Amino acid sequence: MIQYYYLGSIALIAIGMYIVIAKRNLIKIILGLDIMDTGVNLLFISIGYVKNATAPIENVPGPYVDPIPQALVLTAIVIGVSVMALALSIAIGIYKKTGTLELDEILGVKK
Amino acid sequence: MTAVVYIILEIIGYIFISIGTFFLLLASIGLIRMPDVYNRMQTATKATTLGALSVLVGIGLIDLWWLPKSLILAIFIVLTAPIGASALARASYKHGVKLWKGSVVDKYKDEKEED
Amino acid sequence: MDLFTIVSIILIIITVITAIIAAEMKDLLSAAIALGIMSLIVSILFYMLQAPDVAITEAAIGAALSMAVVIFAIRSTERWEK
Amino acid sequence: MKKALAIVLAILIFIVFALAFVKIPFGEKMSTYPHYYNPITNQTSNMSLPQHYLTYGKNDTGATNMVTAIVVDYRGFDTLGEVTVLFLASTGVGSLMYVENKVKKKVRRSNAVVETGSKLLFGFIILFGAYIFIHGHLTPGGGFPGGAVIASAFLLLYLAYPKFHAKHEKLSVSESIAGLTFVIVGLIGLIIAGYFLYNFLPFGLPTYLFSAGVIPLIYVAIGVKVGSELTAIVDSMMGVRE
Repeated sequence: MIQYYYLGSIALIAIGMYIVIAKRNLIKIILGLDIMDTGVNLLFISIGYVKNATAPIENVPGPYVDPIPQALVLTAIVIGVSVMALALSIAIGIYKKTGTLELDEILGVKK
Repeated sequence: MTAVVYIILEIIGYIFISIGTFFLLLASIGLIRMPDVYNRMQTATKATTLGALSVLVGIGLIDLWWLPKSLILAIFIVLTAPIGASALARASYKHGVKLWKGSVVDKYKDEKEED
Repeated sequence: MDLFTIVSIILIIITVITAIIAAEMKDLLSAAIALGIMSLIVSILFYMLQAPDVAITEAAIGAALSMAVVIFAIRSTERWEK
Repeated sequence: MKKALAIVLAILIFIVFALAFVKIPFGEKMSTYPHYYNPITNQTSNMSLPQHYLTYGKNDTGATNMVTAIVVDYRGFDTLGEVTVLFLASTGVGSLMYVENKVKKKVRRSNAVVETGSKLLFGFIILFGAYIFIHGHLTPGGGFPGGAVIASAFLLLYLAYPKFHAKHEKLSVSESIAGLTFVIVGLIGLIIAGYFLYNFLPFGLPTYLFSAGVIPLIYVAIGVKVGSELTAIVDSMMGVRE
């Protein structure tokens, strides 16, 4: 039986993949990459969850959840936004050169 | 003696929470009933601010350990809600959202002509 | 079915719906706002999965900074997807 | 046609991932995880890696928050690399968005309520960010969320005052000092004990502010670094005014 958290995060990854494949707008593609990023983060955190456990802060006793995925995702989110800003500034540079954001017009593909 | 004081505080706290919930209910009704953007925004900030403040004070009175934290939260709601609402209303006015036809006062109009 | 399961299923469904809205909107500004809502709900999910550190980070970055960066980019390019 | 193909591909990916995740348990106890193998001593521990961290972490690092212990102490070198990636991204955005003569267009002043309110709130938000990264080893939070909160305070100023500009020179000074602090603390550990980022300060009592050795020092450095880099990114993206 597959768990609902895994299903949700895999759905996010698939939606991001769909945007990257089907859409031809640069900013939309970058938004799709961000959705995929969020999906992967959610997948990691949900793998590390333990039932009836508390956050890994040792003020309170009891079983804790797995701290390693949290430590990985904590840095991944900050890296994600800075890389997205870099990609967006590249898209702005392309817009300044060509005057459009559509990939087909930039590459000169005939419809 | 102290037990009686705690019980009275708890009752007052629940009264505050019910008042707050009532105002939140009014706010959500107004969000549906009001005719245009600006009136809706007014219900969504004014009534919601009052409701959230009463709920926070009520929680603080029921459990006194939470009183300082809930008062800090209340101060921040009072500080932030009007800022956001005024910025949104101004942006929608500059963007050309029409007033409701029954509106009487339009003070932004004069300022806009000065710009 | 306990409360945790029900609330998580509802929040996950809202997350997926906002992601689909962000995918299908022709208006890039609306897509960015849908993305911000998705980030906020995902931060609630992180909090429910007992990861408060990650929840704080996601709420501060996903809902504020990332949306601001996208909106600045849309402002200096164009708003509508063809 | 292309859209239908993309939908089919996305559904295919969904099915493959879902099949791959059928066997992976959700919410299981950590005792079911594979056990931790130490390649240096060539021994298999009697507990899994997260259990090892949770059991010995408090004695090894002195931090109360285990996520902080892993980010700054066990995987501190990894974090140095990630901060470097952040620095590179910030530099890239700055160099791509550089405009020589910034167009001085008449910008519309914002609302009086917004200006006064943001002036009032700015200090509080900076204070909250500093609180988050100073208490990183005790409570949820740390350098990365604290830096993001500080950057969002600057974002509020940008929205309230359209002419406001953070000085890039000052941002780069604070960012470089924070990065140098990180590397120098690591190098001192290398000199004293023979490996990078050795925790050379006394641990103190757990759950006190001055505890956990060098972890608060490094996390404050990370907070200042992330805050100034994200502010620089926001400033560069804002910089184009046409």
